Amino acid sequence: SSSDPGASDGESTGTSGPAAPEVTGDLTVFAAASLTETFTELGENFEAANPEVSVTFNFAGSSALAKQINEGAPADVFASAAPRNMTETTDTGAVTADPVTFVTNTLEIAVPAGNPAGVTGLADFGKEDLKIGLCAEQVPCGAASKKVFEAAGVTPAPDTLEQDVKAVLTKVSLGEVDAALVYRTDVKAAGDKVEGIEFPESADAVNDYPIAPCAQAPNPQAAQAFIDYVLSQEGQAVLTEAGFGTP
Amino acid sequence: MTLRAELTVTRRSGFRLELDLPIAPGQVVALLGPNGAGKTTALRTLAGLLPVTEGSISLDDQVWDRPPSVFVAPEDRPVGVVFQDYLLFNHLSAVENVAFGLRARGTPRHEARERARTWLDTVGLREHHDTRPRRLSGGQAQRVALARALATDPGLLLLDEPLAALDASTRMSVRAELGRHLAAYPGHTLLVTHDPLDAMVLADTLVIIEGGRIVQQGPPALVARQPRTDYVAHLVGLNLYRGSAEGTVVTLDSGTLTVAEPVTGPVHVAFPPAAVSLHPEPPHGSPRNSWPVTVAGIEQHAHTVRVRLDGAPPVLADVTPATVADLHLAPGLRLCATVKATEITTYPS
Amino acid sequence: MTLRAELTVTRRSGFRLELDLPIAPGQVVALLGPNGAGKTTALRTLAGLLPVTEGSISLDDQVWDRPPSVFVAPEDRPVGVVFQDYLLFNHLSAVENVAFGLRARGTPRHEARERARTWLDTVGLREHHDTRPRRLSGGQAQRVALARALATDPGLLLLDEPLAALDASTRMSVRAELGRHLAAYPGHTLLVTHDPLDAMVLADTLVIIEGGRIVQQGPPALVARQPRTDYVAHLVGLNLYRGSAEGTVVTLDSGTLTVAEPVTGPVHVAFPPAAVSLHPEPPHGSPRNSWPVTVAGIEQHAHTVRVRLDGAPPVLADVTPATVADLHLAPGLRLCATVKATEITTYPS
Amino acid sequence: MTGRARAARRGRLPVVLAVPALIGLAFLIVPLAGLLVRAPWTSLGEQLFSEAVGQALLLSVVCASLATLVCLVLGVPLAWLLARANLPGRGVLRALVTVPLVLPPVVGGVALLLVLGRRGIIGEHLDAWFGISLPFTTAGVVIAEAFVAMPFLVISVEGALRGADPRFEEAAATLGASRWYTFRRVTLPSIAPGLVAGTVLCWARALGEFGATITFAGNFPGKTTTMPLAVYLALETDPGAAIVLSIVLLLLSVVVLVSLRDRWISTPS
Amino acid sequence: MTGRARAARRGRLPVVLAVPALIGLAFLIVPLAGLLVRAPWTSLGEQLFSEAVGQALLLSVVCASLATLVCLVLGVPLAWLLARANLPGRGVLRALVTVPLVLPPVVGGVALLLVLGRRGIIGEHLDAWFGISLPFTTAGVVIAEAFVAMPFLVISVEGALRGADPRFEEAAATLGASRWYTFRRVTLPSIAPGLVAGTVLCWARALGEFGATITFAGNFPGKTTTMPLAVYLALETDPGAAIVLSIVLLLLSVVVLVSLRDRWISTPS
Ligand SMILES: Nc1ncnc2c1ncn2[C@@H]1O[C@H](COP(=O)(O)OP(=O)(O)OP(=O)(O)O)[C@@H](O)[C@H]1O
Ligand SMILES: Nc1ncnc2c1ncn2[C@@H]1O[C@H](COP(=O)(O)OP(=O)(O)OP(=O)(O)O)[C@@H](O)[C@H]1O
Ligand SMILES: [Mg+2]
Ligand SMILES: [Mg+2]
Repeated sequence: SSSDPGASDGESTGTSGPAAPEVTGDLTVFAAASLTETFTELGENFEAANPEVSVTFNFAGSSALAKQINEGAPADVFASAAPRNMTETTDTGAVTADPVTFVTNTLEIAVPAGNPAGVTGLADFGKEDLKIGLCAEQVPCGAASKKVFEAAGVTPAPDTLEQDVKAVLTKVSLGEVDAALVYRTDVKAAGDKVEGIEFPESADAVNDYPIAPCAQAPNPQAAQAFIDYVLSQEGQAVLTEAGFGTP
Repeated sequence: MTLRAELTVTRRSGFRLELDLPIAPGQVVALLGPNGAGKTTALRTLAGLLPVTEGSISLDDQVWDRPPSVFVAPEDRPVGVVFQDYLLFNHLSAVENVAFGLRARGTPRHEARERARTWLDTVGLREHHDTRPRRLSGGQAQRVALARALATDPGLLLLDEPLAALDASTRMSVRAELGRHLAAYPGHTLLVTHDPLDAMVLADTLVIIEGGRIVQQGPPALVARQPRTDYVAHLVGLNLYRGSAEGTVVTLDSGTLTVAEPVTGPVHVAFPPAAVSLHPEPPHGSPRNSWPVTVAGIEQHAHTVRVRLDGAPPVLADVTPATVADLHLAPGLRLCATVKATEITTYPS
Repeated sequence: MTLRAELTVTRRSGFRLELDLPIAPGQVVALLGPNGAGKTTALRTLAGLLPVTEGSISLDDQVWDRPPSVFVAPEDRPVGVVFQDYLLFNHLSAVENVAFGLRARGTPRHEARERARTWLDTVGLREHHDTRPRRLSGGQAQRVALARALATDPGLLLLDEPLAALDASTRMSVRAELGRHLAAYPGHTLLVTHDPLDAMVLADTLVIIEGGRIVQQGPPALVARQPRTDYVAHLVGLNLYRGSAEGTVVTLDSGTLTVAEPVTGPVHVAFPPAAVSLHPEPPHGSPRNSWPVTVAGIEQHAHTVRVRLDGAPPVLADVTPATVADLHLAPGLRLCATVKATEITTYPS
Repeated sequence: MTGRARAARRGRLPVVLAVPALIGLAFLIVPLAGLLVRAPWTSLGEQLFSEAVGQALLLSVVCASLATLVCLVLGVPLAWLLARANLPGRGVLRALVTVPLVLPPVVGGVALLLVLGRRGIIGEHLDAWFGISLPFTTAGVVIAEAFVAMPFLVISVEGALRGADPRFEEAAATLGASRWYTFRRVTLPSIAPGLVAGTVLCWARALGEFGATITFAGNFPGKTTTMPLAVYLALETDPGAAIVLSIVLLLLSVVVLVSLRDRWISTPS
Repeated sequence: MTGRARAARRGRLPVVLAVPALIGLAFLIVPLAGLLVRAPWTSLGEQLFSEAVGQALLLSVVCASLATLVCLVLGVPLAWLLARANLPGRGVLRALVTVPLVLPPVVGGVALLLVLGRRGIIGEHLDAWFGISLPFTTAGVVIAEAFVAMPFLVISVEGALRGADPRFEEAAATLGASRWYTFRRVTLPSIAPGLVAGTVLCWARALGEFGATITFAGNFPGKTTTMPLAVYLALETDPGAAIVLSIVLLLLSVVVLVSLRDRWISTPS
């Protein structure tokens, strides 16, 4: 169980990282909702480093963002929580550059504080008498869950297949389910209401977060500069702090 | 089982009604008065749709309304109301409207409809049993409203101009029907009307209100004999008798009258004081009725003089002041009264 | 500018109205008939609220309704309607109700209200300008409805029992006011009423319908003289004259009459045929009016006989068959007709 | 021109009303047309006849109808209470009843969990005493939908009640009808159009409910996966399929509404 | 006992109505109470007075009110058309108008994008000819909210119109009032309670709108981030804060509804 709240936030005040000359104007970043906290911080840091730039975020579900970009939304950067949504945009040509994976995320078992059902590992997910929450297969965490269960040879008996991780997490934190599979980052964000249990099979299902500039980005220089910043050491530090893995 | 209403009602418009009205069981009280006098207000108060401001309403020892603490809800008062604007239920057919009160009081469906049908037949709507109120003519709708109020056999009947929309001949027959019903009816009745004939024929007592206050009350004959105001004199000018008819001859308690329309059995006969001619000598001519009378009293009203005459039957006559001078009318004078048969209205009682 | 209506309307209930009705400008036609005869249906058709099934309605050369192609919407017909159930706008005050038609036709707000106020004063509602209809008594509401219909000065006035809810004295004064207005009014008027007096006083032509069909029509005097059915005879039994009054004496076109109520100027006088007594010799007594007449015709109705009499003025008398035998009534017979002054109703015309 | 057509001419529309009405109509219908145009019609067949879709459709209709029933049973009396009874603080009550409309449905679901969940204020006892657990059950779906949809019914029925003429209820009272009899036989029939409108709103809202349902009842095929949930999941993987599913849902509701409403509603003549 | 209290006794409730009414009330209000009880009140202050929250609140109220205005202008005539005009296929039209209720809001947002987006059927031309682009603007928020909320207004106003007595409109016509004048001066005032109910539903629905807004207008703080979007984001990071934000939204709507409705609604006497 590795849920020790580091309690240390944006300590990375190391400004003026890479010499990104002459980045000015407005920068619009479409980012997955799960990046809300980290990207907000990255944005502030980026603005501090480039006083001429003003960063605006549009946080929403990756699939909604992909649709918006495909319909001609004025985005500069698209940071998706799953490669599939990124592919939607590259398929239509709304994103032409090759996407780069900037972070990864792995699964963890989440149990309510105190672990009332005494869950210890993936095997418990097969127990009928426990309330089990999983993500639906259609969403990335569900697809990843499927992989780890296959790897572990466990047939889960879920009571619900949620449409996003947050919905699962809500149920864990309210004690409605005894165990769920969610991302490490989510366990971290949920604070002391939820405990995380790591398990070895999680390595079999690593979720990549791709990022790319948009084809019709109004401000391509700033877009590239921002992507560079995210990929820079400083940017990665913020992301790892929140529980993300490095690619 | 007397209904007593001694009450004051104040409306937000500033209108104030003061009423002191006892109604004995079986009694029919007619409430008369000009528009806006407070007749409908009085009815609503008795029905429980408007709480009294002061005073009380009680039926025998059961108090219906006495501020500040007692109030019996309308549905718990045994009343039947004909509203001035009918308020028929638009989504129910005529029969269902009439059966409503019976059904609400627990009569089985079939029986309620049977009785409702009988009532509709009584008021002459045999062909409109299943018609919705919106598809009825004004007069038809009013008769449904009347049937609805009567069908539950309520202890207190409140009728707000129940015959106003009827045509002359329907009105005659419905009035007779209503009269028959009320005569056999043990409950209390309050009848609002603008038609003096309705009032005189149907009621035992007249109550005349103006501006929210009672200006006169009493039995029709007494009020007609001694009207306190010109308004009342004008309103209740009617000679009314009960008698027993045999062809065109009606035998009264004292005297007989010849009428135009042949009838048989107990009847009401009525004619206005203006229809009575007075002659020093019995004249020859068309009037079928002619009998000796003695002047008992003379009262001057706006432009006419009302003469009270004793005789068989006693009678009221309205004449002009010129006639008074011409015939030297004075109490004690003996005259001959004539009334044309065609002037006399008769209806079965 | 004659209004012509030759139409058939069929209602879903199976009721069928056939009407052939011309109304000349300035003419007032009274539509009479029993409940459910189709009076309201006729009015609604003329107002454009009910399309005709066959036939047409036209004002002069302007066609209002002729299936299958022509239909002028109600708002484009210059009509003014008093509905049997008033249909006042509940969210507007009395003044706003009356001003509604003027405002809708573009009269400036201030002027519209001014005229509405005048109209309300005319119908005796000076104190109720700002009252909402729900807070008016039945008779007050009806007068607002009348004022509302008259205020727009429409080319075709359609009045559905406009005086039915009024008390006797208000009715008298409103009727007189309405009569004055209609006399000076260049438009067409159709008046539905159950009161023969209203009809005879206000109308130039009577149209009597029964069961959706016209049973008789013509000028009041003519219809009264030669009623085709007992119903009509009963309905329009009224002697009606115009004349000029001076105190209690009214000078007619031929002859004079004495009335009870002193008036001055042009008046209507009316009394029922039943009020006329016939005598072989002039009798002495209370009747103030007595004049020689000659029998012109005799008609038997249900239980009475209507006698047409020539004289100054000519007059109708209802007598019993017994009188006919008694007086040996036959055309050409000379008699003396008497009418009591108190039997005669007068109203300014 | 027939009689009907002439009557229609009588009803010819004033431009100042017809123009915004038509714009409004276009505003609501054109986006639907857009969906229809862009839908991947080729994959329609297989989407439409898959067992999962049938299951979700059935569950949607059943749950929405049950939720509407619950709303009618509880909501109509509540509307009556708000419109007719002389309660103190009625304005605040009315506003509180409106509030679940404003609540983001997901938060509504959380609120339901807080109260009826396994550890919820009431749910705890339900679980301990009766062994009843509502989340993750079809009953939970009905409850979530009812919670979200009921305000629509209450507010529109209350509006209809306010607009109804209370004098007919008075007339019923003078005929000896109890409040309850009057309510059934006079009040309800006289507000029929408003009641139908409220019921339609309620049913449609329940049918489209997503956030509170997934939060409170979860998503398990055949048990709690209603059409909107299926649509959301499809949106993640195959937006085209999601559109097709939405269209199926739309068609279903159009069919139900057209067939039911014309039976219930007869224009007053 | 005062006159008022006596009148209240007249209005005493039949149990068979009062019991379900109270259950219904509890059903709607207890979950809200649950939210209140479990909300992390300690962090309330800082949440409440942050600039972002203020911005989102203001934007929510402004957009919801504008959307309601749009709905009134377009929806009331549309309701009138559906209720009064003799259109062929009116039943189908009515059902079509109801449909956006059933559409999952996100799909509604997609539909709006398909039509009004920069590449949309109409949006393309708007962009090319006038340089107008609606998505991702505050105007877009208003449009998305109006699209989702309008059916509520239309259906409930239509219900009210159906319930209104058309004879008053006839009376107005005989007084020479055009259809439009009649509509303004007679029809609308006579359905006031239904109109208010529809407006409240519409405003509340617009205020709580989330799915269509985030899809069509995006989530740009100060421009398109309304309270429900803020709540959604807060759910991602701090569920407690999300609840607090929801409560703020609720309080706001209660305050607005209580203050407005009591001014607009006077019980008919
Ligand atoms: N709901 C009300 N609120 C306030 N005042 C009212 C209300 N209804 C009637 N009034 C007023 O009270 C007075 C009496 O009205 P009421 O209806 O009792 O008269 P009415 O005698 O029935 O007259 P009518 O013969 O015209 O029916 C009138 O002046 C009227 O304006
Ligand atoms: N909306 C309607 N639909 C179908 N039939 C109707 C409708 N209104 C009235 N009728 C029927 O048409 C006939 C004529 O009704 P109408 O209202 O014209 O009578 P009326 O002469 O005005 O009678 P009243 O003196 O009672 O007002 C009646 O038999 C009535 O039942
Ligand atoms: Mg009255
Ligand atoms: Mg009529």
